[in-house]
Amino acid sequence: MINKIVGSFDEAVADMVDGATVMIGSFGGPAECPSYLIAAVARKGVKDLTIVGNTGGWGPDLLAILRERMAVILTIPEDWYDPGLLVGRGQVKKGVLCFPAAPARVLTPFEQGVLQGQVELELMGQGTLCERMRAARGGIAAFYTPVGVGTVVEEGKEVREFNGRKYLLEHALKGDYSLIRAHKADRYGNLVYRGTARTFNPVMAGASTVTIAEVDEVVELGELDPECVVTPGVYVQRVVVRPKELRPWDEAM
Amino acid sequence: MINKIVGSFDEAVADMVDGATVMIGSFGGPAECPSYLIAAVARKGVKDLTIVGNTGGWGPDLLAILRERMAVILTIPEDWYDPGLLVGRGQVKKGVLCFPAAPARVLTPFEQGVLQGQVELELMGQGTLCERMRAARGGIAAFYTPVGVGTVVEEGKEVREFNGRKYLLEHALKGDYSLIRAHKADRYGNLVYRGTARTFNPVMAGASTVTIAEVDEVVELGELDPECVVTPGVYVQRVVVRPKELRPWDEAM
Amino acid sequence: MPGERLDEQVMALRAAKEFQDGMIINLGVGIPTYCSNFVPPEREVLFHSENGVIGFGPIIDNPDDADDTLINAGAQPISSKPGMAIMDHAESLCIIRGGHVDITVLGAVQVSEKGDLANYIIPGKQIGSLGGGQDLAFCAKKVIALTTFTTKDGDPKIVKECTQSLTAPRCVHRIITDIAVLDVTPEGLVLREVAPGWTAEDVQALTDAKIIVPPDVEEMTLL
Amino acid sequence: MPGERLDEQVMALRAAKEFQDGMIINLGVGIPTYCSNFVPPEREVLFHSENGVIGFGPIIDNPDDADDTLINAGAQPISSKPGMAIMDHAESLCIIRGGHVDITVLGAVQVSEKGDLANYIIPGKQIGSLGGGQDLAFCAKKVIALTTFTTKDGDPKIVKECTQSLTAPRCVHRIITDIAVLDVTPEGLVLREVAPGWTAEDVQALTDAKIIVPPDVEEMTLL
Repeated sequence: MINKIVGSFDEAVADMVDGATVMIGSFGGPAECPSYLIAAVARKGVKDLTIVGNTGGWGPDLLAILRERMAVILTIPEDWYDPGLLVGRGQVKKGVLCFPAAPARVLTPFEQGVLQGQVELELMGQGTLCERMRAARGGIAAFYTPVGVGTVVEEGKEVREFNGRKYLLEHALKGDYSLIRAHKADRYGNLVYRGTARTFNPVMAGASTVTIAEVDEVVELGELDPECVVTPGVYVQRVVVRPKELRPWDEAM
Repeated sequence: MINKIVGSFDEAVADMVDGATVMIGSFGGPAECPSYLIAAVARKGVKDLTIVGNTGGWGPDLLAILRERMAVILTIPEDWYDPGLLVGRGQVKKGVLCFPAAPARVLTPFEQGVLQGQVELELMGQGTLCERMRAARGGIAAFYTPVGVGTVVEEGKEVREFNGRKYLLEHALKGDYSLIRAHKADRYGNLVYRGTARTFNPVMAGASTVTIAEVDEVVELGELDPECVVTPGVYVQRVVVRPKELRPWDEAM
Repeated sequence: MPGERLDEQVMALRAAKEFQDGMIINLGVGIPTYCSNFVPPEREVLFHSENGVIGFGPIIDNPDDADDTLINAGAQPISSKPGMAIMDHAESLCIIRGGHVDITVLGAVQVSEKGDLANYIIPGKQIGSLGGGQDLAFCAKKVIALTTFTTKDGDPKIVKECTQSLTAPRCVHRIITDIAVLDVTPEGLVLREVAPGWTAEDVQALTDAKIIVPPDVEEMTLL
Repeated sequence: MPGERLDEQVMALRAAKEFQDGMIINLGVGIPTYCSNFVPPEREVLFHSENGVIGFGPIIDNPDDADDTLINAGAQPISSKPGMAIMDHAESLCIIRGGHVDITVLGAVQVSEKGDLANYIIPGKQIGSLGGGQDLAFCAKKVIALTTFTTKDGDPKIVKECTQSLTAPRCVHRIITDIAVLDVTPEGLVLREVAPGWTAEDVQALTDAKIIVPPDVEEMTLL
């Protein structure tokens, strides 16, 4: 019998080792962030990770400030643990990111790490990052995109002209783990998302050897409309359900 | 106001000219085939078309035989007009296809055309065809696929090694028209499909300058669940509703 | 004189024994289609069809129950099943090309001792159809060729070198036939099982391909 | 002495006049965000946000009405609207990279007279964020830079050559500022409109970029 539901977040990441490449499906808000999986990686304490995703995260200190400042326009939940938690704890050696720098003069843990020479940055736009992950999921070795020619992104890459326009060769990017956030799952690992919390999550599903989905709810087989399944279970190896009550990141669970 | 609903099939294809590249979203059954759009192209009589899709179709004569033979396992509707209609009428000069040959000793109109030297064939597998169309939709110039190396598909193509495996360079394939079949549409051109009638149809949407959707039904804006829209309207230029009653292909409509 | 040749249903039954719990399986048209009827009951496998569906149920043979919006890659009507998911053709082929299909069972016109597969042109025809079969042959984790050992005319289908145009070179891992099961290995074609009443010599006599016979060849068990 | 500079809301209002009925629009963070408040009422445009939504409604400013599963690329809560569609990030970027966005309005740190855009590193910072902005700058059908003409310190932002690292070379079609509207043309930077009370000479005095002044320069109309 196929049953991808795993009993705990700690169990879900138990086989992660130092040096792993970890895709993290957070965009920039709490709803699309696999917070409890990130917390479990923090607890596990694996080091020298390469993280892949949109941002390097805020980390707990900046999130606390953000929570206060943003309160008038947005309620930020207490259990939003983002990639900055891992960066701040020194677990990350490299980030393949689109949004490493805070859109303000404040410095994120990732920016601090880069400035201190402890963390390496590979910067690219969202289209290229998405396409590189999809290429890994879909068995494409590399592709030519027009985006980045003549900019910092071009460095070290092949430039080639097609129909009079220049393109960069970009390679598939495969991870060891994809940590993603979804709304509902069934035991096959079929997933649906909610609104813009979909974002990078389905793109990372299947782009790593092991894809782990943190979900709000597990439903019976057949409850998900086959027409509306966004990620077929074939791309998902493990599913963990989020706790109903808020839990601190450093508590085993 | 945005309103992509067009009053008739003839109007929908009125600007098609000789020599156009026409993607046709049929897989191999009637439900996924844009039959009335194909009929309208037949009526319009444009010539020297390049058709792109899975099959070159059966054409009316073989479909009549198939309808009779298959009756014990499948009811085939009378108003299934497939790409073979266009091939049989001499409107097609080339096919970019995965399934040009009938899976039996019978010859399709397309096979006959090739054997008589009247029609050119560019053969490739479904993965490569889909990916070439998606590349056109998504602004990718070309990509490397492992499929086809060392076979007839390789001829004339660049072979390149990545991580010890050989890949073929395949180019984006853009059409002038994509004729697709969907279940429901709204006036923005948002589309949903039914079951496996989805197949190539959403892949072709947005891969041509003009995408025309033949649909069962037009619904009010807001009736389609935003989470379940498969093709966002941005990829669709025109929508036409199928007649409730079966209509012969050569009747203006 | 060798034993009887297995019929198509029994060949499919033998192939289905390869399916392990949790596997993603894609069946080619023809004899491979029958495999879905013989999945060992204690195993749950998901069938994938390249036109964009995974986890579907049995093929429907009564047209009154059929819905033309649910068909497999052979255009046969299939049934819905809890846990099924629909996707577009490009995503469906990502599943194949990305190596997410565990086993594909494909028909064959010829298979060489190197594992070359020729199956996209029907013998006697000049034009072939690649469909989704080429993607499967190149990219599935395990490719099983399921075919009679010889043609109806007695010509070998398991051969030293394919004379027909290739679907994919060096792609076949295991060959399941009506008289034997063979593996394609770096050393060559290795005999694993023979049908009841058949010997290694009987099998070798029907092909110019060199068949390696290890000491532990078994009789095909079909239950 | 020139007239007053337009404020951010009025700049956004002017930019929104570019939106034609039926267009797909993507707004960058900062001042461009305000454009959605000024769509001419007789025109229906669809806003696209790279995190995977198209056709959404206004930004929500009351946290009680906000849902964190519906945000724009600037992580601001937005409202649902009939005809809206959700997609994943890869498809959303296909819309951008495939040239399906009619107009993108982006903020700028510098724009050169050749249309080079620098906007991914905040001045004074060493590390920048490309986000989805680079894809938009390279691939939208029309790129509008919406920015004050000078920095708060009075340094020109419309320049002969960018000194900051480029987001995209030669990508900007039109520059809308607090004192003028200019087009990037093969001949160079062409002045199209000036803010009330401003002359072509006033504008030229604030930049080392060469501004071509055709005879038909108009005063910016804001209603």
